[in-house]
Amino acid sequence: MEIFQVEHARKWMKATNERIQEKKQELTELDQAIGDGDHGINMARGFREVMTKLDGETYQHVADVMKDVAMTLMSKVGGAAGPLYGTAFLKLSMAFKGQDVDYPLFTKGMEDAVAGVKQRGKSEVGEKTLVDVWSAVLEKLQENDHFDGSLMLDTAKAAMENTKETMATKGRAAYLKERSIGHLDPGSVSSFYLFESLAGVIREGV
Amino acid sequence: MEIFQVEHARKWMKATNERIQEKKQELTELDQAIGDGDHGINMARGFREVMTKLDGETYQHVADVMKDVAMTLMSKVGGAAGPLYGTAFLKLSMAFKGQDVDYPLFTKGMEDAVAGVKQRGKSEVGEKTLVDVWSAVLEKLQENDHFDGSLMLDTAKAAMENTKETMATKGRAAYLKERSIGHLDPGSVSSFYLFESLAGVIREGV
Amino acid sequence: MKKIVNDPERVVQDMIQGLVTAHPGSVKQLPDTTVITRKDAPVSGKVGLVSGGGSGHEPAHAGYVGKGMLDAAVAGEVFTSPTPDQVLEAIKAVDSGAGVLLIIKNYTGDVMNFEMAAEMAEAEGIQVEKVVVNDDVAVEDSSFTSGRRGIAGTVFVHKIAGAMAEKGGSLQEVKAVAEKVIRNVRSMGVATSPCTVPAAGKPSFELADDEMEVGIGIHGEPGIERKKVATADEIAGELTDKIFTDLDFANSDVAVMINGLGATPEMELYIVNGKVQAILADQGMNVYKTFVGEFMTSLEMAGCSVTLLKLDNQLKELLDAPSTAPAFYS
Amino acid sequence: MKKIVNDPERVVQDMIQGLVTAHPGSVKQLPDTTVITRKDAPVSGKVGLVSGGGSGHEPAHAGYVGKGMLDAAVAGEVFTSPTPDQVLEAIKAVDSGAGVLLIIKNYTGDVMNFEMAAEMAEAEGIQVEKVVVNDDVAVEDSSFTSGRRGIAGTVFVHKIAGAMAEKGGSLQEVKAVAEKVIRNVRSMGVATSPCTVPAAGKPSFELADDEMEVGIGIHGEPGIERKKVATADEIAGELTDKIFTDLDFANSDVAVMINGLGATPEMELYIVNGKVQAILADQGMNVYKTFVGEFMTSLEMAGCSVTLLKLDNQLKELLDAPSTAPAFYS
Ligand SMILES: Nc1ncnc2c1ncn2[C@@H]1O[C@H](COP(=O)(O)OP(=O)(O)O)[C@@H](O)[C@H]1O
Ligand SMILES: Nc1ncnc2c1ncn2[C@@H]1O[C@H](COP(=O)(O)OP(=O)(O)O)[C@@H](O)[C@H]1O
Ligand SMILES: [Mg+2]
Ligand SMILES: [Mg+2]
Ligand SMILES: [Mg+2]
Ligand SMILES: [Mg+2]
Repeated sequence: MEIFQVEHARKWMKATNERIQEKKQELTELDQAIGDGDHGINMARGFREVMTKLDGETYQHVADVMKDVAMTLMSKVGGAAGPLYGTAFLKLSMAFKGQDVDYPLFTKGMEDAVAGVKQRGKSEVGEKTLVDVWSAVLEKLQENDHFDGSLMLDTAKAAMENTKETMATKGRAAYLKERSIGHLDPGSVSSFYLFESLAGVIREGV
Repeated sequence: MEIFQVEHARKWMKATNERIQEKKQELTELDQAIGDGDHGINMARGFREVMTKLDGETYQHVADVMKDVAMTLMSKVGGAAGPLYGTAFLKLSMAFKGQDVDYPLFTKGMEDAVAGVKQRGKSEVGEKTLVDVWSAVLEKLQENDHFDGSLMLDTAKAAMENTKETMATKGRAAYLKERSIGHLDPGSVSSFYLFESLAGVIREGV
Repeated sequence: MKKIVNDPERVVQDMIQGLVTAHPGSVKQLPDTTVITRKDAPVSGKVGLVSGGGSGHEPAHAGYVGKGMLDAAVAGEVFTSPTPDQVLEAIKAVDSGAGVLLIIKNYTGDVMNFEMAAEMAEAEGIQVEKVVVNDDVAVEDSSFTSGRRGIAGTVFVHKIAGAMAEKGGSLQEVKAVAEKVIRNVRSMGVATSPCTVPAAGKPSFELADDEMEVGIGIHGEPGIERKKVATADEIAGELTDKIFTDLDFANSDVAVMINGLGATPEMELYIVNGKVQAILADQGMNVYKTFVGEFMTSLEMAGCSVTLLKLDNQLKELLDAPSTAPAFYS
Repeated sequence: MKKIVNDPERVVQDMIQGLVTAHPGSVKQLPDTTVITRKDAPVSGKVGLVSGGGSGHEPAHAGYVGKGMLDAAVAGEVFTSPTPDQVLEAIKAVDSGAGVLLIIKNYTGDVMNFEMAAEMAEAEGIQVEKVVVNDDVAVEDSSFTSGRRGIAGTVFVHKIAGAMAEKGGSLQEVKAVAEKVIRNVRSMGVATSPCTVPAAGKPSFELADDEMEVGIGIHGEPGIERKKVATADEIAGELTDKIFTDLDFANSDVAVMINGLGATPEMELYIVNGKVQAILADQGMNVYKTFVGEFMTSLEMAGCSVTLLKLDNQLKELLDAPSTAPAFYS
């Protein structure tokens, strides 16, 4: 893949939605363990709405897809995940605006997205939140110079799994302090599905 | 036994209290099945108070014992059982007043007691209430001419067991209609313990 | 079932203590009794209103003691009618010479204990009248049985008779309006989980994971029919159907009460209310006022009851009259 | 856990429908939103008060919409903060030009969604201020984390800020008094059973038959410590101890709130209150007013929280001011 196109964006969202619907209960159970048990429900509702939205529209630019994804997630997910995912996609949309999305631009978009999420959530890497997964993926994108699906998948997976061993200091799991150790962070798991889906799109190429 | 004396009355109440305390949970469970699950608790509270009361008093006449039993049950049991048992003992006390309690007087007291309970509860024999046990015991007393512990025990037992097969038309179990069949009436079971205890006192003689 | 209590045998005393200290300005406990009265009882010249029953139905009955509602509430042990001596104390404490009305829920125990108290009070020269509330249409009203039970509709009797007494009605007038409410109020409930009497320590009945008990009483006594749990809409339909079969509400102005039995989230009560309102509108009834919340509970039982009261102008005015009772502010 | 609902995915919509039809004279729903406002919103010249959060805490937050309290409540999905577009609609609906105060409970999601709405509203030229309630002493207040949670104490913020707005306070004045309440209010809770998010269908956590969860949140999130169930007196002692460690209430006038989490019988809340009052009296505090009931619930969770608010003359006056909100009549 050279250019990340509208069709790629659609496939990305479609694959993500399928994964999220399939894993709705798993995400909810993870959130029950160290949060309030709504993460799967929220993400499933949000991505179902994303699909409805995208299916009814035609797009010229990836930026426009990202914008609709952002707005839909923002207004349908709620909780902590809604504004965070919403902000991420809004930043991608703003970075991509009116342009073809080549590797450097995609990476730039991800930089803005991660910065936006960190700012919105007042959070940093290592706090056992989805920032851990997004940051790890970004870092590899910055180190590399071309789309690499397998690398993205492995990176996201490792970062997601790593949240199990850390103690939460942000989000609802933070209230549990030491008791949060030993559980995966639900937002990191949903983010993993997002990047796993993107990795699939990248590997399939155009 | 020729004359039912103060010591007999005390032993009767002591034995009854022991049985009721022992069977508290059984009575409550019976009441849970077709009532509201408080009969054992109420009776246990009432007879515990009866013992406290009697232990602190000296009596000349059986009537005075019966009166204290009546007043204590009336003010400590509550629910349906409180006024019914209270009325029964009050009627016994009134019938016995100032006299030695021989067999005919005891029977007369029981006649008044049963009439009083029926009137208070607006109930008749066959409605699956404690009236069934009291009436059966009374009937045998009327047919006989001397205290007979074994007869009393058998009579009370049969009447109590018979409530299992009847349908309730009074008391809380009446709401269950057909569904009340197949369960013993809790008030009849507590009444059985009362007469079982009395039968024991009679058999032991003075 | 876990309970936040100290001693299962002392829950009523402890509760009364907590209640009186919560509302020290408006209610008081009669020393050495389980009677709660208005702080200013007896109110000179006013008919006294006394209600009560077993505990476990909170906020009933003490929550309805206040200006414009009850003068006294007598608390029995959990689900056990209070004893005559306690009721008598309440009567004596609220009688100002204008007489006392007893509002009794129709249970054998309650009726007997309150009646005995009334007899004693009359023997002491106090004028006493009584009304017996029997709004639960789940149970057939038959002359061969003790008749229908009194449940959440009782709260409307407290409110309306209380308003009548407050505005100076005579004992007969207060009794008459209480009886009018009783003639015009109907209720029915459903439970999805049982409750546990603290001193009993185990649930009053068992329900499978997919069952509900229709026509449930408020004492953990089993209902009249056990069936598969239904949706909120179906439950609203079944309860109102049963009520309409018993009393014709067509074209009436009605007050609605959606009462939670203890453990049901208010969210669910509102969902039931949504459907009840739709049904009433469909049938051309006009909802004058709606009450959603916990009014007559059954410890931590899950479930709800629906109460409908047919209103005329007099009842509307009395329903709207001010009340300062902690559990029925209007 | 059985639920009396129609469709687990539609509980919030159904609830709002039932709520609006229950109180048609005092509140309305903004079309196509989950926002409930005062019927007379925007109130000319008055600062608008908007609160809200996930659903499942009923009567919070819509039950506090009324004269003297909130102008609007925004309902999210169960335990999920509402989205910025919904909050924005609420802000726009209640702004009369005098500005709007957002009362937010301190959860990452709530803070982010309300902040985004505030940014959007400001972009549209509306003056918006916000306060974040964080009364739960169970959770440490650390600058490295998102800080303490907001729980039942929020209701006092609604009440007092609402009274200030009603009597004509400016946006800054209303915000200042809300912040004063936040500085002076502390809470802590305990749960004896979990709750079930309707769409999740299974309990949020599990507790053994003899366990309780101390420092429970109001979203079914686990508490801070699990231990053997204690007596009501011990629980009252532990919760107030933790509160006193966080804020010195010695010699203060205080308002007390004993809040049921959903399934706890009111009887138990009063039992807890009895001990709390005794403890406060022991420590020389003066209880000005007590509230016992369900104010900030967690679906059908069993348990309770204790909230203490230190009062000065201003706060007393505002606490006593009239409110017509269905869940906080005073
Ligand atoms: N301050 C934060 N910064 C970044 N991510 C966060 C923050 N707070 C929470 N999250 C992420 O959000 C996830 C929880 O999302 P969700 O359950 O939808 O929201 P809520 O906690 O409001 O119920 C967490 O697993 C975590 O990854
Ligand atoms: N009307 C009645 N007449 C005679 N006995 C009755 C009547 N109603 C109830 N009982 C008796 O009382 C018993 C129940 O007592 P109890 O459980 O203490 O009272 P409650 O039903 O008020 O909870 C029944 O089992 C029955 O024997
Ligand atoms: Mg969550
Ligand atoms: Mg009983
Ligand atoms: Mg009983
Ligand atoms: Mg949430």
